[in-house]
Amino acid sequence: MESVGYYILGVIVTIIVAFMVGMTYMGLSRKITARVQNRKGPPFYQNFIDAFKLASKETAIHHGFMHHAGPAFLMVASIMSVLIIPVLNDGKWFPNLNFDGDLIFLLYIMVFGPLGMALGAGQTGNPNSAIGVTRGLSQMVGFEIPWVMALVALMMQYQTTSLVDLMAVQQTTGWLMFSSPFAFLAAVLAMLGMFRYSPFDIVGAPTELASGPVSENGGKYLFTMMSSGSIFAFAKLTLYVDLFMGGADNLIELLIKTFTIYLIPMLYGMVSPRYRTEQAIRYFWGWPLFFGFLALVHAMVF
Amino acid sequence: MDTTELIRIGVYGTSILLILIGLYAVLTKRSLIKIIIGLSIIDGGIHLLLIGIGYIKDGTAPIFSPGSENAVARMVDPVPQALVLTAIVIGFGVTAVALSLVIRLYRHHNTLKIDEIKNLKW
Amino acid sequence: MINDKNSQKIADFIKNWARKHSIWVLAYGTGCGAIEIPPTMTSRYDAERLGVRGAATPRQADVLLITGYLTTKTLKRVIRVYEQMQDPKYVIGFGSCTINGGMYYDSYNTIKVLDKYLPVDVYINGCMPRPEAVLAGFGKLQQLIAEGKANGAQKYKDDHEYYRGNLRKIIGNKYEMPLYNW
Amino acid sequence: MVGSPVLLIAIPLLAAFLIPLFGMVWKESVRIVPGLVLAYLTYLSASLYIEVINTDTIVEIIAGWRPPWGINLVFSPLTGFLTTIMTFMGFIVWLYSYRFKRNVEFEAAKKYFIFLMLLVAGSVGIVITGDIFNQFVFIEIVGISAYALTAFYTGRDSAEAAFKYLIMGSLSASALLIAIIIIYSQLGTLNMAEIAANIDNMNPYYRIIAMIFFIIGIGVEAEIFPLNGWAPDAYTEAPGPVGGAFSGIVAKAGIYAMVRMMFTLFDIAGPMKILIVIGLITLIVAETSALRQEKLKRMLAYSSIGQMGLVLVAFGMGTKAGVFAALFLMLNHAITKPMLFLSGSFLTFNTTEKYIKQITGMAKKMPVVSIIFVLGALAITGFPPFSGFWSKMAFLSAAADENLLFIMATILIISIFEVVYYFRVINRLFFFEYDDKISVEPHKPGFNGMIALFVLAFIVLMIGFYPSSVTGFIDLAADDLLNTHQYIDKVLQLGQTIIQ
Amino acid sequence: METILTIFIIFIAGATGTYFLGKLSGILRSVIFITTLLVTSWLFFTAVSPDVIIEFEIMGILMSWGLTPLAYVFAIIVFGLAIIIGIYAIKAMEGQRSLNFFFANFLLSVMAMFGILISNDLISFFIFWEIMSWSSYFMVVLNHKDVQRSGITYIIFCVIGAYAMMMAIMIIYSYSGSVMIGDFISNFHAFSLGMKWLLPILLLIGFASKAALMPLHVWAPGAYSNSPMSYTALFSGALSKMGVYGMVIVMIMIVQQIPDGYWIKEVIAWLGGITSAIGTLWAIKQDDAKRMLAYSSVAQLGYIIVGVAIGTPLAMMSGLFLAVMHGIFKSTLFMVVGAIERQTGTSNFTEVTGLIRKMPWTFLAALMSIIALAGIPPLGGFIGKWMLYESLMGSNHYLLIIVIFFSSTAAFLYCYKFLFGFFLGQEEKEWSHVKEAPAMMVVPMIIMAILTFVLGVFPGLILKPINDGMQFLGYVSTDNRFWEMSTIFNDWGNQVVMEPIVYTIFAIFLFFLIFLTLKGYKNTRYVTTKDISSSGEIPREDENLTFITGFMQPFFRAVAPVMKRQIDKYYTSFGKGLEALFDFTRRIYTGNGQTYALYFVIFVILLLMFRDSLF
Repeated sequence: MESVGYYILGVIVTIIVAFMVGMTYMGLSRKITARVQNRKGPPFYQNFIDAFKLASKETAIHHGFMHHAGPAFLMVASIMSVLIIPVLNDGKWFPNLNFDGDLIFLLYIMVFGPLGMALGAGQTGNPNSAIGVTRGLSQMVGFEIPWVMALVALMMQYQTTSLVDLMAVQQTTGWLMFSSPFAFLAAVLAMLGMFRYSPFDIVGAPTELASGPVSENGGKYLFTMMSSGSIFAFAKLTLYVDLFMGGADNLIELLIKTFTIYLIPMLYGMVSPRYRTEQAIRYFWGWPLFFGFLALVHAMVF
Repeated sequence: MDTTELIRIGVYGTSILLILIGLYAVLTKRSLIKIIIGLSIIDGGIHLLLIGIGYIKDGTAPIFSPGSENAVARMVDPVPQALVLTAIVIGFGVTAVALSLVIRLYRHHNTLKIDEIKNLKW
Repeated sequence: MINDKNSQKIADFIKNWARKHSIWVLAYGTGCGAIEIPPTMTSRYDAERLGVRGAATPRQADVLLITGYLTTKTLKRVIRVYEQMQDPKYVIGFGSCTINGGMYYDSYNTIKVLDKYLPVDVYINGCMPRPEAVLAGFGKLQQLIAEGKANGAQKYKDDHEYYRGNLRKIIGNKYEMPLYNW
Repeated sequence: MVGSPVLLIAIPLLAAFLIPLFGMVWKESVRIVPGLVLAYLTYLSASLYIEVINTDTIVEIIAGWRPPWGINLVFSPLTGFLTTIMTFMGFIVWLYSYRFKRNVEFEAAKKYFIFLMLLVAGSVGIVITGDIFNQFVFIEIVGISAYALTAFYTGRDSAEAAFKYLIMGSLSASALLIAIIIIYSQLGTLNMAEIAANIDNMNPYYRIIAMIFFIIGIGVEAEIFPLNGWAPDAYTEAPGPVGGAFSGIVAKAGIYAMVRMMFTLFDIAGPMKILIVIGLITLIVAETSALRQEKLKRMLAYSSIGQMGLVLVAFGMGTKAGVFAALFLMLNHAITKPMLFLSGSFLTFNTTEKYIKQITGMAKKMPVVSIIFVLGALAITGFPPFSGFWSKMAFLSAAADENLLFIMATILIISIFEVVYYFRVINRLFFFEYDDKISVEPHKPGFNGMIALFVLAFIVLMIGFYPSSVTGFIDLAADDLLNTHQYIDKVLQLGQTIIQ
Repeated sequence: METILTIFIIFIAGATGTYFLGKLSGILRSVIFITTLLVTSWLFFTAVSPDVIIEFEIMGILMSWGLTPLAYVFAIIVFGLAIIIGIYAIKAMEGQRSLNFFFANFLLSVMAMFGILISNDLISFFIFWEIMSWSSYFMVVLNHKDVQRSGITYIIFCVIGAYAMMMAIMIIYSYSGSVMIGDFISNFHAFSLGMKWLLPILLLIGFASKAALMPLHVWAPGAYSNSPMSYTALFSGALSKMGVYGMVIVMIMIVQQIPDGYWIKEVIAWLGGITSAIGTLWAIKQDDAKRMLAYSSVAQLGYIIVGVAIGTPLAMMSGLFLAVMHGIFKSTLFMVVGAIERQTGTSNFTEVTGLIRKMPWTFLAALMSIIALAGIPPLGGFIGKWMLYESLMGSNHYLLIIVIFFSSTAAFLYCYKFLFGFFLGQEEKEWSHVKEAPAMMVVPMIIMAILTFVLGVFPGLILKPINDGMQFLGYVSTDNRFWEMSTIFNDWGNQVVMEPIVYTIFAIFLFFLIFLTLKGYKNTRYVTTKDISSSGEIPREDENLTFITGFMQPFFRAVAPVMKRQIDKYYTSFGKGLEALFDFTRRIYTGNGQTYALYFVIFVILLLMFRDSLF
C-alpha cells in the first residue's frame, strides 16, 4: 500500500501524459490529413499552440453556472476514464485508480462527459448548440449498441467484467483481436462514431452548425474542452489497446499500438463525406450491429 | 275412445287454439286494443284449460249437501273452479289497467300503433 | 505571481508567439472576395501551415476577415460580430472595396471606408487580392502581433463613441445595438 | 310471539284500502299512515325473524285449512330474511318519498302510497306463501301495482313503459297459470310442500314442461334475459323511489320465487345449468348494454338486471357456498341499488330526461348526495372496503369451489364494464366543472330523503367493515333454502299434527 | 399488536380530520396532515417489528397482519416518500381545488400501501390493494383534466389487475382453505399442474398492471400526468412499487416452485426489458414533462422488473435497490415538475425555457435526480444499474443486457431534454417574472437530491435492509459478499469501491469548476442568452430562439419503424370495437312491446327445444 501522495503524483503524471499524447496525436492527424490532401499542413505541435492561445485568450462573458460546469463535467469524464483504464500492463508507471478497471463503470463514465457538456452547451442558449447536442446524443445511442455488444461478447467469453482480467487473459491466449475478430470489428466500427471524425462529425458539423455545442465557447472553455478531448482520445485508444491488442508493456509499445488504432478513424474520416444523423444511426445499426451479433454468437459457441 | 276423452281433447284443443289465437294477435296486430284483446283471448284459453282439467263426465257441482254425500266421486274438482274465478278477476283487473294505459298512450302519442310508441329503447 | 516588467515581457512574448501561430479566422463573406478564401485554405496555398484556420463562431475567432464590399445592410451585423469576438482580436480588410469603396466607390448602399466603423489592423489590397496577397496579409498580421502592434481592439475600446457615431450615421437610431461586449 | 306472519300481508293490504278513507279525514295521513304501517311491518318482520332464528320455523295456516289443502304461510330463516329486507326497504322508500315532490298533490300521493302498500304486500306475500296459486295471485298483485306505479307520472313516456311491462306481465301470468295447471293436473295439489314431496311421482315430461313455464312465468319479475325488455323502461320512467322499490323489493321477490321453485318445488340438487346459462346471458347482455347508456336511471336499471343475472348464476351453482353468495349478493343489491336510485333521483331531480351528462359537476352543488352515490357505486362494483366486495368475494369463492373458472373469468370481465360505466358517472359528477348549459338545476334534498340515504350508507359501510354482522343470518337462510326435506317436513307435519 | 392497529386508526382519524377540519382552516388541515404522517412514521419505525403478528377472522377467513423484512424495505420507501412529499404538497397544492379531499385521500393512499405491506394474507392484501386503486384513481381525475380518457383507462387496468388477482386468491382459498401467503407458498406444490401455471400468471397480471409492465402499461402516462404532481411523486415513487413488491414475492417464492417455471421468469424479464426500451423511446418523444416522466417511470420500472424476474441474489438486490432509488429520484423529478408548473403555469417544454437562473435550487435538484436516473457514476442510480448489468452478465442474459443498455443510453436523450427544456436554453421575456419555488417545496427536493448522493456513496445504507428482506425470501445472507457500506461486488468477485471514486470525481469537478469560474473572473460578466453568436443577427427580446420543437427528430427518423406500432392504438380500437358491438347488441331492446312478446314466445320455444340439455 503506497502512500496517497504517490497516488496523486501518479494521477497527475497519467493526466499529463494523456494530455501530451492526445494533443500530439491530434496534431499528427491534422498533419497527415494535410499530407493526404497534398498540403504541407501545420506542424505536429500546432495543437499545443492553439491550446496555449486559447488559454491565454480573454473570456469576458459567461452564460451562467452550467456554462462553467459543462466543461468541468467533460473533464471529469475524460480524467476518470483515463484513470480507470490501465495504461500499461504492469501498472508500475501509472499507479492510477484502476480498481480492477470495471468495464460497466467505464461505459457510464464515458457517456457522462458528453451529457455534462451538453448541459453546458444548453445554458448558452444557442440553438446550434442544442441541435448539435441532440445529434450527438442520437449518434451515441447508435454507436453504443455495437460497442456494448462487443464488450458483452468479450465479458461473457471470459466471464469477467474487469478490464484487468481481460488484459491478463491476453497474456496467455494472445490478442483478443484475433481470437474474437467479430467483437473487434464491431468495436472498431463503433469507434468511428466515438471519435467523431468524418463521416460522423455531425455534432460539431463545421459550416453547418457553427461547431455545434461549442459554438458559444471560446477561450478557457474551449481550452478545457480541447484538453479533455485529447485526454479522452488517449483514454479511448488505450482502452482499445487494452481490450483487443493485449495492452502494452512499455510506453513505446503503447504509443505504437494506440497510433495504429488511431489511424483507422482518421484515415476513414479523410475520405468520407458527412452523414446525416439518421444515416449515421442506421449505419451503426447495420453492419456493426451484425458483427456484434456475430461476436455474441461466437462467444456463445466457443 | 270414449266421449270423456273426446270432450277432454276437445276442451284442451279449444283452449290451446284460443291461446294460439291470442298469441297471434299479440304478436302480429299493431293496434294496442287488439293486443289487449289478444291477451284476453289467451286468458280465456287458459281459463278454459283450467276448467277442463277439473272436468268429470256427468259431474255435479262440488257442493256437499245433505243427501248426496255419496256423490263425491262424481263431483267435479272444486279447486280449478276456485282458481279460475280468481284468475278471471285478476284478468279483469289487468285488462282494466291495460285499457286505462291505452287511453293515456293515445293522449300522449296520438296513435294506437304499437310500433310507433317506442320512445324508450336501447 | 510574476509582476515585474521583464517577466511580463517574457509572458507577452510567449503569448504573442502563440497568437501569431494560431490565427483562427472568421471570414465574413460579404462580397465577392469570399471566393478567394477556399484557394487560400486548400492544397495549393495551404494557409493552415501558418496556423491559420477557420473558426465557426465569433467566440472562438481571432481575426475578422471582411472580404470585400460591405453594404449598409450588413454593417451592423458585422459590427455585432466584431463586438462579440473575445480579446485579443484583429480585423483584416480584404480587397479594395474595404479601403475606399473600390469599384463601388459611388454606390449608394455600400460602406466606402471600413476604417470608420471597425479598427482595421491590416488591409489587403487588390480587386480581387490573389491568395498570395492574402497570405502576405496574414504574414503582415503575424508580424504585427509578434511586435505587439496589432492593437485595433484597444483602439476600438478607446474610440468607441467615434465608431458608434459613424455607425449611427448609416443606420440611424431605428435599430438599437446592444451594449458592447468586451 | 309478537304477531303472526299473516299480518305482514294483511296489514299493508288493509292499509292500502284504508288510506283513501284516512285521506278524507286528514290529508296528511295519506303520507303518514304508510310510514307507520311499514315501520310496524319492519319491526314485526325483524322480531319474527329473530324469533324464528332462535326457535323454529313458523308455519301459519290460513283460515283453518290444513296445509296440503289450505293456504299456509312459511316464515323460515330464508323467507324471514327476505321479508325483513323487503319491509325495511319499503320503509326506506317511504321515508324517501314522503313529500318526495312537493308539487305532487294529494290525489297522486294517495295513489302512490296505495300502490306502494300493495307492492310491499304482494312482494312479502310471494316470499312467505306456501302455495303456488297464492303465489300467482301475489305476483299479479305486485304486477298490477307495479304497472300503476310505473305509469305514475303523466305527460311522460311512463305509460309506454307500463304498457310494455303489462304485456310481458300478462303473458308471464298466463305461462305461470299454465304451469300451475300442469302441476295441479298431475299432482292434484297446489301446496308447495306437498308438490315437493310428490314431485318424483310426476311424469318427467310434464315436469320439465311445468318447470319451463314456471321459469318463464316468474322470469319476468326476476328480470331474466329475454323477458326483461320491460325492465329498463319501467325503471327509467317510474319515479326514483319506485325504481328503488323495484330493484330492492320486486326483483328480490321474483328471484326468490324462482329459486324456491327450482330448489324446493322441483327439488333439483346440484348445479343448475339453466340458471347459470340464463344468469350469465342476462348478466352479459345487461352490463354491456349499460355501458352505452346515456340516461342515468336506465343505466342503473341495466345494472340492476345484470346483478340479478349474477344472483341467478350464484344460485345455479346449487352449493351451500353458492346460495350463500347469492343471498349475500341479494342483500347487498337490495341495499345498494335503491341507494343509487334514490341518490341518483335526487341528482337528476329537476330534469325529466335524466341524462347522465345533465349531472355534470353536480358534486359541487350537492356534495352529500353525490358522495352517497359514489359510495353506492363503489359498493356495487365490489370495491373494498364496501359491502359489495364481500359478496363478490363469496361468489367467486363459491365458483372456485365448484371449479367454474370460466364463469369466474366471465364475471370478472363483465365486472370491468360495470366499473367503467359507474366510474364514467362518478367522473361526471365529481371531476367535471358544473356547466350551466347542460347541468340541471341542483335540488335541495329533503331531510327525510337524506335520512333514508344515510341509513343505507351506514348499512353499506357496516357490512363493508364488518361483514360478520350479516353473514350469520345469510348462512342460516342458505341452509334453510337447501334443506328441502326440512321444509316439507315442517309444513306437512303441521298438517299431520292437526289431523291428529 | 396494538401498534399496527394504532397506525391504521391514526391514519383513518387523520384522514377524517383532514377532510372535515380542513373546511375550517387551511393551517389546521396542514398540521393534522403532517402530524398524521409524522406520528405514523415514528410509530412504524420505532414500534413495529417483524415479530408482531395480529390474527383475526372475517367471514370465517383467518387473516393476519405482520411486517416482514421484505416489506420493511418497501415501507421505508413509502413512509420516507410520504413525509417528504407531504411537506412538499402542503405548499405545492396551495390554491388548488379540493384540498381537503386531496390530503385526506393522500393519507388513505399511504395507509393502503402500509396495509399492503403489513398484510400476511391475500384477502387483506387485496382489500388494501383496492383501496389504493380507488384512492389513487380519485387523485388521477382530481385535476378535472382528461378525466374520461385517462381516468377510465387507469381504472380499467386497475380492475383488470385486481380481478386477475382476486380470481387467483379465490382459487387459492377454495383449494387450500387458507389465504395466508405463507400457507400458499408452502402448499403450492400440492396444486395441480394447470393451477401451478394459472395462479402465478394471474397474480403476476395483477401486480404487473400496477407496475406498468409492457402490455399493461398504457394507463401510466395519462394517470401520472393528470394527477396533481404532489401525488404523482408518490404515485410513481411508492405506489407503483407495490406491484414490484407483489412481483418479488410471486417470482421468488412461487415461480421457483413451478416445474419449468424458468420460462415465466424469462418472459417477465424480457417483457421488462422491452418495456424499458419502449418506455424510453416514447419518453423521448413527449413534449410534456409529465408525460415524459410518466413514460420514463414505465421504463425504469422495466429495469426493476428485469432485476426481480432474473432472481439471482445480485439481480434481486439490484432490482430492490433500483426500486428505492427510483422512488427517490423519480419523485424528486415529479416534484420539480410540480414546482415549475406552480410557478409558470405550464409543464410543456415548448413553452417554458431558461429557468435555471430563476429557479436555481430546483435546477440543482433536477440535475442530481437526472444524473441518478441516467445511472451516471457518482450518484445512486449507478449502483443499481451496475448491479443489474453485473447480474445479467452473471446469469447469462446477454441479449437482454443489450436491450437494457439501449434503453439506458437512449434515456440520456430524454434526460437531456428534461433539463434543457425547462432550465436551459433561451431565457424568454415571458418567464422573466418567475421566482424560485417556496422554501417548503425546495427543501424536500434538495433533501431527496442529497439522498441520491448519499446512497451513491454509501449504498450499504439501503442494501442492508434489502439484504434482510432477501434473507426472508429465502436467499442466503449476502452479508459482505455483495455489498459493504461503500463497496459493491458482482457475481464474479469484481468490485467497485464507491467512496474513492466519488471523491475523485468531485475533486476533479471542483478543480475545473473553480478553474473555469475564477480564471479572469474580474473581467468576466454574465450576458443574457440573447447575446449569442447568431451570424451577427441580433435576436429581439420577443423572439424565441430555443430549439425544442421536434427536438430529437433525427433520432426518430432512425427509429421510425419501431415507433409506428403503438399498443395504445390497439387498445383503443379494441375498446371502440367493443363499444360498437355493445351498441349493436343492445338493440335487442328494440323498444317495441310486441318484439318483447316475440322474445317471450321464442324463449319458450327455445327452452322447450333444449330442455334435455338444459335440465
